[in-house]
Amino acid sequence: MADLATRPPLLHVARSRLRLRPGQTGVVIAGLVLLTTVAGSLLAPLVWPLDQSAVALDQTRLAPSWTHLAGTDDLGRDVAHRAVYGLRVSLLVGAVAALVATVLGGVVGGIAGTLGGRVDRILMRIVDTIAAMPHLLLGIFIVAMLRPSLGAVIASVGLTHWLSTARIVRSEVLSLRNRPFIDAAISGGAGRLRVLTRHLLPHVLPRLALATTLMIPHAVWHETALSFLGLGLPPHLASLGNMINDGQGSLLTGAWWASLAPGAVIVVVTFAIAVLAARWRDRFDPRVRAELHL
Amino acid sequence: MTRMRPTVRRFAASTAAAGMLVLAGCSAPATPDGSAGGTTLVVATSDEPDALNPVLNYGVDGASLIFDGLVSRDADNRLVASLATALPELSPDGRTVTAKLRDGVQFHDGTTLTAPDVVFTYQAVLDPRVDSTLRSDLDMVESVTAPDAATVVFRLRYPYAPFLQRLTLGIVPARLLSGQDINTAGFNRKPVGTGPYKVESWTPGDRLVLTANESYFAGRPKNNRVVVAFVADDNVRAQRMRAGEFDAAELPPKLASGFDADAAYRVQRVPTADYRGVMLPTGNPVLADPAVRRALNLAVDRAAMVSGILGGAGEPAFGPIPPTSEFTDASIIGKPTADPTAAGALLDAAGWTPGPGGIRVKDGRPARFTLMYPASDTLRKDLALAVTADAKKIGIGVTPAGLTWDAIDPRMRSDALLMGYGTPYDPDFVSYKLFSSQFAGQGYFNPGSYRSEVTDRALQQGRDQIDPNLRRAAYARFQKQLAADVPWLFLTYLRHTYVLKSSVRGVAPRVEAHEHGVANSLWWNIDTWTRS
Amino acid sequence: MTTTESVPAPASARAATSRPLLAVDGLGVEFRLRDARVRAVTDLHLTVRAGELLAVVGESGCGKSVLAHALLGLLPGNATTTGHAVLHESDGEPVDLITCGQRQLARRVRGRLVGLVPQSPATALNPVRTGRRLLAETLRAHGRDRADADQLAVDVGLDPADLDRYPHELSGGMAQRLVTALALAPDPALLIADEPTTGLDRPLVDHTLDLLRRRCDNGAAVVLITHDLAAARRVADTVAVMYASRVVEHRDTDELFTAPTHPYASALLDALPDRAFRPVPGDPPMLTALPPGCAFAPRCPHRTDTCAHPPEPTPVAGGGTVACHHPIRTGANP
Amino acid sequence: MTRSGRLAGARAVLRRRLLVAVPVLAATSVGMFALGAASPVDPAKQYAGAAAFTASEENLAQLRANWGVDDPVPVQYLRWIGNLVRGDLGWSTSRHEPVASVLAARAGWTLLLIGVALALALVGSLLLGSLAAYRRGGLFDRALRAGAYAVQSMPVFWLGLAAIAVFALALGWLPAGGLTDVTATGTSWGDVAHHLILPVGVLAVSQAPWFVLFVRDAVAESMRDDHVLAARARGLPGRTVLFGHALRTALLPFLTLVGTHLPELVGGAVLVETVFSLPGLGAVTVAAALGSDFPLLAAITLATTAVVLAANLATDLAYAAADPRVRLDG
Repeated sequence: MADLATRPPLLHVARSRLRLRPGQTGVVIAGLVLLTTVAGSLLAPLVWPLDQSAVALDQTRLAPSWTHLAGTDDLGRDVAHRAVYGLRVSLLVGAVAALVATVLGGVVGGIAGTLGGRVDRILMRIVDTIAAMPHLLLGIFIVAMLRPSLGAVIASVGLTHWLSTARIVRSEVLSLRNRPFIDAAISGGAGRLRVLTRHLLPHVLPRLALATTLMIPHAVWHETALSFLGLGLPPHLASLGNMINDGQGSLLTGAWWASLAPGAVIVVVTFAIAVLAARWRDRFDPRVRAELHL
Repeated sequence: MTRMRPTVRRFAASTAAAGMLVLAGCSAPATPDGSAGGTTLVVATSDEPDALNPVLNYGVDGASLIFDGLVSRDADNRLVASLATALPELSPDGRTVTAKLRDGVQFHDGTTLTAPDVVFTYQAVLDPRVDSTLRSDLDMVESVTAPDAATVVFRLRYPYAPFLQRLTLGIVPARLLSGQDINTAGFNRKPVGTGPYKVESWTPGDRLVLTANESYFAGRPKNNRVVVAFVADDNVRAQRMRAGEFDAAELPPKLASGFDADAAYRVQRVPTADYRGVMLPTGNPVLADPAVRRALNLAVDRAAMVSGILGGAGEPAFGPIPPTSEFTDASIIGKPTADPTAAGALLDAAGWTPGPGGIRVKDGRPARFTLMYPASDTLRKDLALAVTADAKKIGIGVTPAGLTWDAIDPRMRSDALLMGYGTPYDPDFVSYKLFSSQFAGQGYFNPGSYRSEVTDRALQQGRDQIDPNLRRAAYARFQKQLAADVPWLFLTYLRHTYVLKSSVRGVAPRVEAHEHGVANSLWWNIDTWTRS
Repeated sequence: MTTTESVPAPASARAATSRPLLAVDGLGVEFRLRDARVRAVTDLHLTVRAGELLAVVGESGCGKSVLAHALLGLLPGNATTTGHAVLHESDGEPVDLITCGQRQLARRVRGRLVGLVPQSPATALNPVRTGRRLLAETLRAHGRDRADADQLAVDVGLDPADLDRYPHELSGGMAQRLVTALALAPDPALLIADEPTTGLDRPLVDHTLDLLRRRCDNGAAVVLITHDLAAARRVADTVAVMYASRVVEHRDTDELFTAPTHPYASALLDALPDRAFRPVPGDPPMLTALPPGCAFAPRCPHRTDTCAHPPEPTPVAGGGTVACHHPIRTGANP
Repeated sequence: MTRSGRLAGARAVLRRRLLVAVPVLAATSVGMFALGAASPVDPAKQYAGAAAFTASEENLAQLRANWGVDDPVPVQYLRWIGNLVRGDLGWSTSRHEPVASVLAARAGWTLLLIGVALALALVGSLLLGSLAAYRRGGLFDRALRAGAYAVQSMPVFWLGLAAIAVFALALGWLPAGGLTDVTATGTSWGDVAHHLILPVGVLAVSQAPWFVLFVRDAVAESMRDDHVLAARARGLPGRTVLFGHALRTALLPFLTLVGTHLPELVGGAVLVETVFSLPGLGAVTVAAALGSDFPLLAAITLATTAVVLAANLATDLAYAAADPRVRLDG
């Protein structure tokens, strides 16, 4: 039993995921779409380099064609090309920000869960209160105080998105604390820090990895919203939010395509992640299994 | 009403006018609403003032609709008397200015304007406790006094040629403001002036509603109400213009051009003194080399910027004094298109040789610099990118950086910045502070620390001399020196673009300044506008 | 299954003469799970006559409750049903409960024709409604006066004042009586009572059983699903023993209790405290992995190679059926 | 439990929540002020605004002295929080008017937008979610779920742009922005309603997926609850079973979800107001952020937090009122 308990759950997850059944075509498509878009945008500098500050003032606002699959924008830049890089920029910012949030949430949740008692209560009250602050408003406040920049956007996402991670880690640590092998370690004379790093961390890490991954789309959204408001990345950078913001002006002059491609990229990637996450939840949600009333 | 066909509207208007005649003959004046002279005009702008108080920078160049200055400007931007009976006289030593006030001018609340009101207004600007940023513009004023109720005397510290141009500042009633904290006074939201319109209401972020001042000293406005709609978003403004909500709206050139083909609208592209350029700081090791600055000046394609970014609504710029000004010097005007060959030759001669990645190198230093632009300004972003692309063609690497003003602030000594300025009224106004070594490194005035004795002398002469011919000569020297030193890379003069309904009559565009909004826009004379 | 007509129902002494009310014919229920199929009811044949009290007995997990839900069309979406269960209403068309569709079931059948006393009353009551509101709602839905609620409460042995309490304020026994009252409110022709005596003390068990018996004596039919053999013996006319989704023996109560023919029925009786008090050896099979032949074979002392084939229900002398290759002969085991 | 007893319990919960919320809010305000103080932004320049370009150094120094921005940070904090407690929210440097009057002029419109959109999203999602759950796995259920996931993937500002492109520009049915017809002399409710259709619709649609999916799952699950099956077995009409029993019990956790989802809704409102140029808090928030207007931003953030906390408390109390099982001991 102890053996089973110490095995990281992610392994089970991975093993059972590989078996595919007919009803899972949607999942397969979503996975493939996600894989190609993400890999494509990450590898883009190798195959399709982009000069972020290039303009072509003689090719402005061309409708989609075979040379410009998604048309060109107000400054004659290829929308499809920039959308690929927009996703890349947004994903990188999202990933770093999600990592920051995870570390922050992990530390707070870990401290709350390990120390327990009053510290736990106070920390969780703070988490509850910050959860009541509208993410976007708090994010805007942080960006405004740090001045809009790449670092500010990452800080803005990181400082607003760590709450769920803190809660996950705390509850995980709390449940682990009651397991016999932790008791054994403590009675064996191991220090608190040692127990935390040697025994608790390996258990919590898989959950953290999953939480970080699922946070990336949220981080991308946050970045996109800030950029759209003109509070995010420098506006000449091809990020998805900047592109939609730029495209807003083109909409009225008839160049609807300028905001279509970046928006579609967000929708497709988020949708794919949502499909995967929903299936994931269905798989591991005990409620679904309880459907059989015998 | 707004969607009514012209013929129907004309019919309705003429019937109403006929009715008016009959009524006017036999009874007291009827309600003017709906009558021929009683239209409501709606104009839209993105720039909402912070406070409607001339002391706090509202409409300081006149044409503020609510206030009048001692003088104002006509359609050709020539000074004419306004609250003063005639253009004030400058004393022979150039240090005393006396203005006689017009008789019986009333504020909107019915009180009479007297000289102490004028004195109060100027003293409020000069009062250090008042957060007025105009103070530095009136630096030369030593004292303002009112020897009698109809006379105002300005005493200057030093002779200042264009001082009369500073007398456009709107006059506020002393009675309503004395003894108050002007910074936070309720007056700033609901002001009282002498101008053609009274403030009926102001909903911040939405609209300012003005009603005609029946007893305006220069004659009652030809319309009854003016609504200034504040619509920050260009696209929404264009959409609402299209929906017929506005009689006139300022729009970015590209959006305005969408109305060109429609006979129901008229697009006005108004010449301005509003220029955009790149400030090249001498504190940057690459930009300190005059050869690099001159090469950039040759390499930028101003014609492409005008057509590609401004949609044709602009002119190439080569100096800070607009072509419309009598002080402009034609000899500095260069080729509107790029000349990368000449630029390359300049760089070669100066020892900037092609290096790795297509970027030139001199003494191991790559030709790279950062070009900052205010992130919220799309036009400046576009221009910055165009400069970046042009510079790349001659082997100069530019890194654009979109920042907020307070992030730009500490970096202006060493990083290039896309700036915009310009006023058509007098060449001294902006240029003196922008290019005089006195102001080197002082805030936004001469952030690049440009220093040239020739320029300094020319600017000082332009300010000291009263004789227009001597001034013209001084400013010619000034412009030539700038063209040789290239402390700024002048790119374009904008044309402010407005869309009007074709039915609007009485519009008289005049050369506009960088700053324009409720005041000092195309509707500077809206009190004479009518609808056909 | 072609044997339907040939299988005689046990001739109950008490209800022998009345007409059949419900005829279940080859009923099968199967659940699709993500990685398995579960056969909860297999090839089930039963008849219930008006005035008859049929007890369905078996260990938990043998498919008793699924049978109840299947007859009311309340199975979840992943269930598939086969076969028929025809209800002969005294004045109206016969309805096939399995094939008639949700609309018919909702309009005609549930409550009015077939009532259900659900298992585990604690969860079967809407937590945010008082008993009175639930009763009133049910009475109204069936065109009865809401004032009848008090009488119904008295009938099931509940103090009418307790109707104003919320479910979480009721004891287990009170909740049990409330759900019984709710099922009786529409006065159904057939009442299915799923473990109605769980959690009740002895006098209340007797009270409830008497109540059910009285309904039968007044001409209604009752299917009592229970694992309480003593209760079944006390009130039932006939008893159906279920094992691993099948009815293995269906006979007159007295005959079954005196001479069980199926080895499982016999073993169940032996487990009674007033008999050998010997539990059935071994564990019941998982419904996901039923053996191809007789499901009881692995636990059966009489099994042979033929038990690898599924046994068909066959008539027993004296009425009723048994599904066994090696039934225990009457008198062979005195 | 008696009604008066429950009321007393509610009062106790209220007191305990306030005892916790006030110090935590105070701590949050310290954090926000520290961030503001550490910010490299010069408030004097913020105050001068565009005029800072032509203002001299002494000019700015005077502005600094006028606003006391050179005092030590704790002094400034105490002054700020003291004023806050006394109801003086400070002076907005980006709007050049008291923060309180900015909030007073604009909060109403934002609340209206959020309130109507929330009501719409709730009613719509309860209806659609329940229907989907009733015919679980059916065509409607599948279409609704796919639609919900798709809408969930669309950034609200993109949805807003699409709505403008279709309904305002292509079809010309509805205004693209603003709150009232500009020539209108007053605020006519019909006019406002006409202008709010698109923004409210977009906000409601963008927020609805969470609610729809939750209701659908909760009701679907609740349809399998013993007591709902029992209600069906009693022969109650489908509508009664769905809305009176299945939805009723699924609603209870839904209340909590609405409470926790409010911050999300506020963020959505900021974006929608920006897209449709509504004169609510969203537009000033963005302008304040661009102008690093600390007093206004801090006030808006703290005020919305307080409102959300209050709303959470209200939903918890509503939960307790709706569910007789919940005891209000905190």
